[in-house]
Amino acid sequence: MELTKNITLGVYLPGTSIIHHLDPRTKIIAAMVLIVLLLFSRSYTTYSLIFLFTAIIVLFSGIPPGYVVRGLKPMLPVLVIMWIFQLFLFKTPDTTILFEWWILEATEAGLHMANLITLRVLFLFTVTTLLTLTTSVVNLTDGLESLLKPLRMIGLPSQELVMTLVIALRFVLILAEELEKIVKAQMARGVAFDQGNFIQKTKKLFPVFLPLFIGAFKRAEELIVAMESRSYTGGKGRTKMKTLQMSRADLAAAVVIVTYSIILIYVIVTVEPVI
Amino acid sequence: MEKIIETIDLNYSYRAGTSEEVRALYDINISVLPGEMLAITGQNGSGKSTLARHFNGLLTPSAGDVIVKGLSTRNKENIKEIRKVVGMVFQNPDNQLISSIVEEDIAFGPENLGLPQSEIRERVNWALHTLNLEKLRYEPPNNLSAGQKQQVAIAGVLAMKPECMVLDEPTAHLDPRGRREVLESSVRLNKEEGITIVLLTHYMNEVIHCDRMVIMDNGRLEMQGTPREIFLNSKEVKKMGLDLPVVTHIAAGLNRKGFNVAPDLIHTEELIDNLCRLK
Amino acid sequence: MPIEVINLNHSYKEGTPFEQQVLFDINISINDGEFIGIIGPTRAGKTTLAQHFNALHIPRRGKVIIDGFDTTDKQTDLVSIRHQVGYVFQNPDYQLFAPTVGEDIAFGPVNQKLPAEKIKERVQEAMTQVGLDYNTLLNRDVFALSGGQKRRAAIAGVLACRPKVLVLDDVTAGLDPRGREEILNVIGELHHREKITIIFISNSMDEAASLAERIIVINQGKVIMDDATRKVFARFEELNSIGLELPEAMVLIEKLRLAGFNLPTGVLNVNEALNSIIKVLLEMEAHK
Amino acid sequence: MNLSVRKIVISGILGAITILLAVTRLGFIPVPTPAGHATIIHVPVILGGILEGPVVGLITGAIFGLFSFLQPGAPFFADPLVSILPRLFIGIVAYLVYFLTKKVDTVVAHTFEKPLLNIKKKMSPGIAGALSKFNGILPYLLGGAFGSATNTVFVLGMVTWRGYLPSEVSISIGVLHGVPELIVAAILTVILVKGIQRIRPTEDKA
Repeated sequence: MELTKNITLGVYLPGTSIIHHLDPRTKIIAAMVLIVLLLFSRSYTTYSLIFLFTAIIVLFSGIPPGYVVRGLKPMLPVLVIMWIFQLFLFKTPDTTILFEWWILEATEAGLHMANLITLRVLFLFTVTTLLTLTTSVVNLTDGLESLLKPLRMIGLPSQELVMTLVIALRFVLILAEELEKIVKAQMARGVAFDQGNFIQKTKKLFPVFLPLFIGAFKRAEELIVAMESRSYTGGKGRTKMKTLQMSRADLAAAVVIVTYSIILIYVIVTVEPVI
Repeated sequence: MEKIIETIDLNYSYRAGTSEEVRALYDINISVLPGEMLAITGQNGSGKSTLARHFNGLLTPSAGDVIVKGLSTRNKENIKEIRKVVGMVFQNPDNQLISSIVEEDIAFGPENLGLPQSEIRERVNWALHTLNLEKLRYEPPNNLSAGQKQQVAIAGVLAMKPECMVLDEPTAHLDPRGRREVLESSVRLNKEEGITIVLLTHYMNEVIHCDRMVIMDNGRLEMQGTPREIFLNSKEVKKMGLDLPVVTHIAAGLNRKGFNVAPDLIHTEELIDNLCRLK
Repeated sequence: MPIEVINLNHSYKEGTPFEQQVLFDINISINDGEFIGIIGPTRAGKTTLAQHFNALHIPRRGKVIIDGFDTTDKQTDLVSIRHQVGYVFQNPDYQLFAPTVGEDIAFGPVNQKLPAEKIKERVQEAMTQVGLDYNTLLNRDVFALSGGQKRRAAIAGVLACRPKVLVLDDVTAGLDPRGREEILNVIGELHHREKITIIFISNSMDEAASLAERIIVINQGKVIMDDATRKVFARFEELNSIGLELPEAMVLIEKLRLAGFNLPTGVLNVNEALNSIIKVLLEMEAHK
Repeated sequence: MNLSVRKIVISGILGAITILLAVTRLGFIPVPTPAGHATIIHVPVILGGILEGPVVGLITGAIFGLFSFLQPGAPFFADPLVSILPRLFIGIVAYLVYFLTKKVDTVVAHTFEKPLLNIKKKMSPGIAGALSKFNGILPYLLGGAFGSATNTVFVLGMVTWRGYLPSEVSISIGVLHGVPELIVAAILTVILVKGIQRIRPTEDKA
C-alpha cells in the first residue's frame, strides 16, 4: 500500500544543457508556438520538418532520446486503437478503397486521417514533455506569471491565477500522504478496496473521499488565515525576490523559433494537405 | 512603557447575531509589553487561539477594542500596518507554507509588503541565517521534518521584521526534539533580536522560559503573573486542566514533606542549587 | 494472538530510482497481553513496522505471522486479521466520516457484516470502553466532537471490531494535558481490564516510560533495543545519542547525580523521582 | 475579475485534489465496459463551482485541464483543445444548474408547502422520513450530473471535432462511460457537499 509511489509531478530532469538554461518564458512561448503550428499541420511534409526540428531540440537538451520515446510507451495501445478506428471508419465520398475485411473497409482517406492524428498527438506530446523535462515546476510557474502579467491590463488577475497553481502543486504531495493514511485507516476497519462490483466499489469511495475533502477544506481555511496574516492581499503592490533574466541564448532561441515558424507556416500554406 | 498590544474589555462571539452564536471571549483585558516573552496557556477550547487572532486583526472584536501600537484593529485601514507590527505563526506548519522551495516561501511575506528586490533578498538571507536554516534554502518543504517546517514558517514571519511575533501552539504538531528546537528559536529571537514573543502552548516546560504567563479557561482570563507566582497555586492550575512543571511538582512535594526547599522553583538548576544547600 | 516478525525488510518506492530501505532484518515476537512501547526518532520506521502487524503492509522480504497466519500467504484472510489487530492512527480525522458518532463506530462491524442487534451492542460497548456517553453522544455529529472526544471515538471505532491486539500510533499528539490523561487512562483500562495486547507507538518518552512494560527502540530501520522498560531506560545515554528526548524526570535525576546526589538510575516518572529524592534527603539527614 | 484570497486558496487546493485523483488512479472506478473504468477526477471542479461559485469552478477546471494536458492519460489529451478547453466549462455549468434549480426548488417548496405537508401527514412516518432525507438535495444532484455531463460531452465533442475518434465511437464511449460517471459524480457531489457543510456552520444548511 503505497500511493505516493506513483506520483511524478513535473517530470523535470535536471541538466545543464542550453535548453535547460533558457529562460522559462522562452520555452513556454516556443512550446505554445509549436503546439499551434501542430494543430494546423495536415501534410507529411510539415510533419517531416517538425520531426527534424524536434530531433534537434532533443539533441541540444542532452536528454537521452530513449527517455523521450519511453514516455510515449503508455500511450501506445490507445494510439493503435485510435489509428485502427480512423482507418476503418473515416471516409470521404471520393476516396479509394484500400482493402476490405469482414464488414469493414479501409480507405485511403482513412489511412491518411489515421496517420495524421497519430503524428499530431505524438508530436504534441513530445513538445510538452520536452518543456516539462527541461524546466522545473517553480521555473514554469514563474515564467507563466511573468508572461501573463500584461493581461492584468485587461483585468485578468494573472498573479492570483498563478498563485492557485503554486498552491495546487504545494498541496498535492501533502494531500497524497493524507490520502494514504485515510485509505489505511479505513482498511484497518475492514474495508477491502479491491473487492466487490461497481456499486460496492463506488460505495467504498465515501469513507475515503469525505475525510479527504473535509481535511482539504480545513487546510484551506488555515492557509487563508496564514496568507492573510502574512499580508497577502492579491497580486497588487506585490514585488518579487527573483525576476527572470533573458540571456543571449534566449535571443538566439527566439531567432531560431521565428525562422522555423516562418518556414513551417509557408509549408502549411503552400503544401496541399493530405486530407 | 508603551504597550505593543492592548485589549480593552474584549468580547468575541463566533457567528455573532445568528442562532448559532457561540461566545468565545469574555471581557479580556491584557497587554503585551515590548521585549517580553508572554505565555498564553489553557486547555484546548479555552479561547487562547481566538484571543491570539485578535492581536493582528485576523478577528475583530464583537465588543471592546484591540489596540496595536496605538492603532485599533477595528479600523480596516490599520490592518496592513498592524500586520507589519504583529506577525503570526500557526499550529500546523503544512498549512502555512505556500511555495515549493524554502527560500521562496520566506520571501512571500516581504514580497507582499512590496519591498524592493534587494531588500527582500537581504531579509531572506538574514532570516535564514538567524534561524540556522541556510542549509535548507533550496529544499522543498515536503522533504523537511515537521520541526524544520515550523522553523521555516517562523523565518517567513521573521523576514517581515515584526516587532512582535505571536506563536499559536507552534509545537503542538511536533515531536519532542522539534519542540525543543522551536522553543530555543523563540527564546533566541526574544533575547537576541529583541522581538516580543507571545507563545501559546500547553507544555509547561515551555512556559517556564517566559517572563509572564496568563491562563485562560472557558473564554475568560483566569490567572496572570510570572510563571513562578502562578505555579505556586498548584491547585488552581490543575483545576484548569494544566500540569505543573516537573521541577515545581518536585519542589512543592519536598516542601510539603518539610524539607527546606522553596515551593516556587521552576528551573532545574534552581532545584539542584536548593538541594545542594541541604547537603 | 501472538505476532511473530521474522527477518523483515522493507523499502519505500521499491523498483523506482528513489528506492529507499526503511526496515532492516527486524525480528520481534509479541505475546498475548503485553503492553509494548515502540519508540525511536521521527522517520526511524516505527509506523512502517507497526503497519506490518495488521497487514496494512505485506512483507516482500521476511515474514509476519499473526496468530499462526502468514500475511504473505494468499490464503490468509487479511480483512479478518485487520479486525483482530486494530490500528488507530494519530489523527482521528483520517477515519471519521459518518454523519453520527454511532454510525461511525458501527462502520467496522458493518464491514464484518454482523446483524444489526450485534452491531448496536458493540457500539454501545465500545463507547463505554472509551468513556463516551452512549445516550448523549450516539447521534452527535462526529465533526462536532472536541479533539479529545474525536480521538476516543476513533479508538471506539476500532474497538468495535473486537480486536485482540490494538496498535496505537502516536494517539496523544497535539492533545492538551487533560485530553492526554484521559486517553492514557482509557488505554490503561483496555489493557488491564479487557486484557487487550497494546502496541503503543509514541514520540513521548514520558508516556512510553510510564505505561509500557516492554520497550522496543527503533533507529534507522533497525531494532536497537528490545527489553523491559526499566532496562531500556537505564541505557539513557544511548537513547539520547540517537536523538530521543528523555523523560524530564529522568533528566533531572541524572543532573542531580552529577551534582553528587546518590540517586538510583532508571527513574521513569515524576513521582518516582520525588520519592527517590525524599529517600536520599532523609538518609542525608540521618547521617548528620 | 477580482479574486479573493479565499477563492485563490480553495481553487488551488481543489486543483491539488484533481491532480491527486489523476495520479493515484483513485479517480478511476471500474465499470463493466471495454475501457474498464469511469473517471470522477472532475468532481472537485464541480464542488468548486457549487460551493464557491463559477470563478472557483473555472480556475479549478483550468488546473485540471492543464495537468491533463501536461501529463495526458490518453493520447488525445496532448491536444490542449481537448484537454484544457472543455474543462473550463465543468464548474461553470455545475454552478449555473445548481443556482437555477436552487431558485426553482425554493419557489416550489414555498408554493407547495401546505399541500406537501398534507401529503406528508398522510404518509407513514417511515416513508416521510426517508423522503425528507432528499429535501433540498436536488440542486446538488443536478449540478453534479450536469457538471459531469459537460465533461463527457465537451471532451468527446472536441475529440470528434479534432478528428481523433470517429463520431460513432465517441457516442458509444459517451453512453458507456458518461452515464455511470454522471451517476457517481452526482451522488458524490451530494455526499461531499453535505459533508463539507457540516464543518462550515455559517453556510446555508440545506
